[in-house]
Amino acid sequence: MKADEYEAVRKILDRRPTGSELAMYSVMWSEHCSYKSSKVHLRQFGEKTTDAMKEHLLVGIGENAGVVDIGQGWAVTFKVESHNHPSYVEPYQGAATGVGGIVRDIISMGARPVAVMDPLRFGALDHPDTHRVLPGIVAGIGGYGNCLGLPNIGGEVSFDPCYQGNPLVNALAVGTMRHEDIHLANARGNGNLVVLFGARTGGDGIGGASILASDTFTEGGPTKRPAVQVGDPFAEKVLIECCLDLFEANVVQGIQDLGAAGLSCAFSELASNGDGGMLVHLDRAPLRDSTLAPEEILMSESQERMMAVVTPEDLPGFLEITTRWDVEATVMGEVTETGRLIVLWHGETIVDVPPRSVAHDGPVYDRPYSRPEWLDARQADTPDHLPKPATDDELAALVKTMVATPNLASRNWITQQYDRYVQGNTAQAMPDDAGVLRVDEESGLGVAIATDCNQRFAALDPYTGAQLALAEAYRNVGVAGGRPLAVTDCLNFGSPEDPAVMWQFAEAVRGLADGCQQLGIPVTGGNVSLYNQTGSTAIHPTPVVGVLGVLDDVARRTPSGWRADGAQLFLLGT
Amino acid sequence: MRIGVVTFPGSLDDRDALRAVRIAGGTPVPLWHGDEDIKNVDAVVLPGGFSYGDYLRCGAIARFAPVMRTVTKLAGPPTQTSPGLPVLGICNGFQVLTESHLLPGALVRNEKQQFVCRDQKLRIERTSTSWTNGYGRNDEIVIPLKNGEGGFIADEATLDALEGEGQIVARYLDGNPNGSRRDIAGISNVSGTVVGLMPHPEHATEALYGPENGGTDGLAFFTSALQGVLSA
Amino acid sequence: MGRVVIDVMPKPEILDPQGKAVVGALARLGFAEFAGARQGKRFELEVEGEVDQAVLDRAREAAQTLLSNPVIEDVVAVRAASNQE
Amino acid sequence: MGRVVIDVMPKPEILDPQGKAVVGALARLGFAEFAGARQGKRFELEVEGEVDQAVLDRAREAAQTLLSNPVIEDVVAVRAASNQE
Ligand SMILES: Nc1ncnc2c1ncn2[C@@H]1O[C@H](COP(=O)(O)OP(=O)(O)O)[C@@H](O)[C@H]1O
Repeated sequence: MKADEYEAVRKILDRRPTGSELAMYSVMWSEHCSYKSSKVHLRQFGEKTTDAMKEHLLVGIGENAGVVDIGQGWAVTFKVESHNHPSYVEPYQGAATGVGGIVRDIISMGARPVAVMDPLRFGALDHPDTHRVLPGIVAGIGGYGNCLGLPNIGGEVSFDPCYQGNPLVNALAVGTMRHEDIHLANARGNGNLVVLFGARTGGDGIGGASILASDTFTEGGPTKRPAVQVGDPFAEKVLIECCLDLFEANVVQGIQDLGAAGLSCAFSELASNGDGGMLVHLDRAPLRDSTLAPEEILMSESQERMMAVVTPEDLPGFLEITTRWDVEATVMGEVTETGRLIVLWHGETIVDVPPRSVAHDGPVYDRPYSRPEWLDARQADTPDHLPKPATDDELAALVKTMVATPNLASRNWITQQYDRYVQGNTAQAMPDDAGVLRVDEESGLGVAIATDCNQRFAALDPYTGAQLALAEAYRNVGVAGGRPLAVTDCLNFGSPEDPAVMWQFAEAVRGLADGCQQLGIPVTGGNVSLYNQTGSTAIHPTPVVGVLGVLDDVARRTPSGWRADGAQLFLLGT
Repeated sequence: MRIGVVTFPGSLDDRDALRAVRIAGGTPVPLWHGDEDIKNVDAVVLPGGFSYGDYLRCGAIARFAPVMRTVTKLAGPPTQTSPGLPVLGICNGFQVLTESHLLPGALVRNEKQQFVCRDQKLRIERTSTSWTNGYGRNDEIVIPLKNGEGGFIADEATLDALEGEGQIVARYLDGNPNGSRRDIAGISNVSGTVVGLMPHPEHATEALYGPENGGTDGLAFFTSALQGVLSA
Repeated sequence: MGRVVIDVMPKPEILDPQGKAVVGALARLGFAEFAGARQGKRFELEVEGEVDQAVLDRAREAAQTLLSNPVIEDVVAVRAASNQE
Repeated sequence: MGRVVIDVMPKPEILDPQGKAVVGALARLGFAEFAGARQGKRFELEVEGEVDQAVLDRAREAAQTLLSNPVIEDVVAVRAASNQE
């Protein structure tokens, strides 16, 4: 935490923050959780969304994931998120827990997760670092997603040296629900109970918030903290089924997944989205490691946990369901009207803050940005000077060369490690342009989803590049037979402290927001991943865009490729 | 005909198997791993998935579930009064059956050490089972295969016995996907009531949602069970 | 608190695809001197108090019923963990 | 012919879902006295000739580069197999 941020905390509290308060503010005000560098630009997604564009929007930006009305009483939620850095450190587990995290966002909306997709970027295929990370990342996405029973219906793989040392692992999840099943992350109703359920809390993911490493924890000297998190997909699968039973029994008032910033995030977001007060006993949290200090418990990012707000009358019913699924559940405290988030540790108050100040009123930076001078040279470097094939043989040779390049070759080695059949609703997956899923078995109502981004276009011109990504995903949904309805995006960029990168970011957001306005479909949620760079070299701007469309009957979807001999080929467009 | 489908914690294809039973014209009955009561069903499907995460060995923990006590008892060798409960174990269900010793051998990690999902061609070699009597002998079908630990192994004597007794129900064609001994995709007990199969017939019961060139090739596993007879 | 170590290995006569993969990978990394490899499992179980014969007997029972599959695996050791472990 | 045994265990501070599943299953089977369990790997590598220090050094190298993932696992033993093993 920076000095001025610390001062801001002091001002909010009008005193010195406690160690636990400092822990909460520092993780919640991190770039990852507070979007402090990107917020000023992301606002355009809301501002440029007209009422007409909101027609199908049931839940917009600001919740765990957006929700779209697809008709007949059905709703779909979808969102893409990054897990880039953890996947570089430990490819298998990093990618696996990336899938786990985005799936919990989908559950927390009240939906049954029904599919995943995985846009990936790697360095050059023949680079040793790619050999280290690629197999593990693919195995991790497959290992976790397959074990959850989620068909993998698409994604992207692209190789470019700019990703050496910075592979991108973006994971998209989709869920379906009836309109009345939509749940939100808020803690309402004085006296309602705050229940933590799922896996036990361990020391995972604490290293991220380094401020605390030195001073606060010296006495008693806890112990080694894990460098990486290991996912437990079985625990998550059980958690999914358990949550669906809880929703069906109607015993959940509000619900939040635990992801980045763990309990700090869940407490403060639930409280600030609700009536504004909460009192919890942190010492009640079931631990995997009994040496954890309260600060660590607040910051732990242990996977496979959820938090629900439950009325006292519903608690027995709630616990009956968690017991049936063998899921541990603990009443941590209750919703209050005090307007304060109060955390007790063995009876002693260790946190007493206005929850909004933690969850929503973090710092906002309007970082300087400017168009980099080198861009002119890059744009001037057109392909015109490259030799063109002059003869048929040269053309044939060129085609052969091209189909064998990593960026065009078959993705089968990867996609055959993913289950695309589970759940029995996949009408289209790899290698089609868009994944197509049946949502309603009776009517055949379904959705098509595509994710796209050509980072080389974005590197040449981030504004147009972002629009091209949107247009490509939109077309891919369209050609599959879907009517595009909504957009999610994962904005992968270098350091926001570099004005050139910040300019790329600003331009890409502006391009995407303008493009959405022209196409008339809203951004419903997404994720920003910054600091993807090695030394001073940033990755190409990589605004991955996912578009979701609806098909009234998936039987009428259009696969890619031709099926019958003698078909005629038409080229449409310009 | 009432066909039960067991849900273990970590089962994935349970809902698909229930759907396949319904499409075949049977009455699907969900069964719960924690109940010994199997609700008077006429046959049981142990579905695919990762029961208990498959962390120890695939199917090893599920084998001890209360529901398996009943299934193991009823599916055991035929007696004067009962021909034995028909049981189909698909993928993880096959693993549960070998762990329960209702079928011989075991399933181990794929030779290439990777999960594999693909449309798999099979030859149906035994049709005198509760689950394959609707196929013709040596019928070739395409159904999805998706497993990480699908390599069937047993010692040579057991493999020879399986061949000798005609207990090999299906073999892989056009390439062995997982290193299974003798290309074995599925086996049965001697009487043909209990069948274990690595690939997934329940994912090839509706034209739009199965393999591109297979369509509904898997449906006959479920219609076979409804016949309730073993045509030799 | 005591700890029991249980070692489970694939039976020698059973093909061990993981072991095979390990040999292949070792050879590619230049460890060609290891001509054969087998991969099994090692469990550590914790008990309150000391690891006496009764505990070891129970652990052996657990090893044989749950922790190994006798069709393809052998329980090769059930023993108290030594202090260094 | 000699044999080297290599034991690899998940680091104590790392979540071990396998061990968790094993404890749960043990408890359901009535082995409640085993309150904790961790599941690791045991490798046996074969070499021509004797297992001397040089072989053990190479085996340790293999253990650390290929047979374990140092981010989440520890190599807890590298030793010559005893005769009974
Ligand atoms: N690139 C983006 N485009 C659109 N919405 C975004 C983007 N990044 C973040 N958001 C939205 O901002 C909101 C705040 O994100 P939040 O849910 O706190 O993130 P996380 O799920 O990573 O904790 C979410 O609704 C999210 O969908």
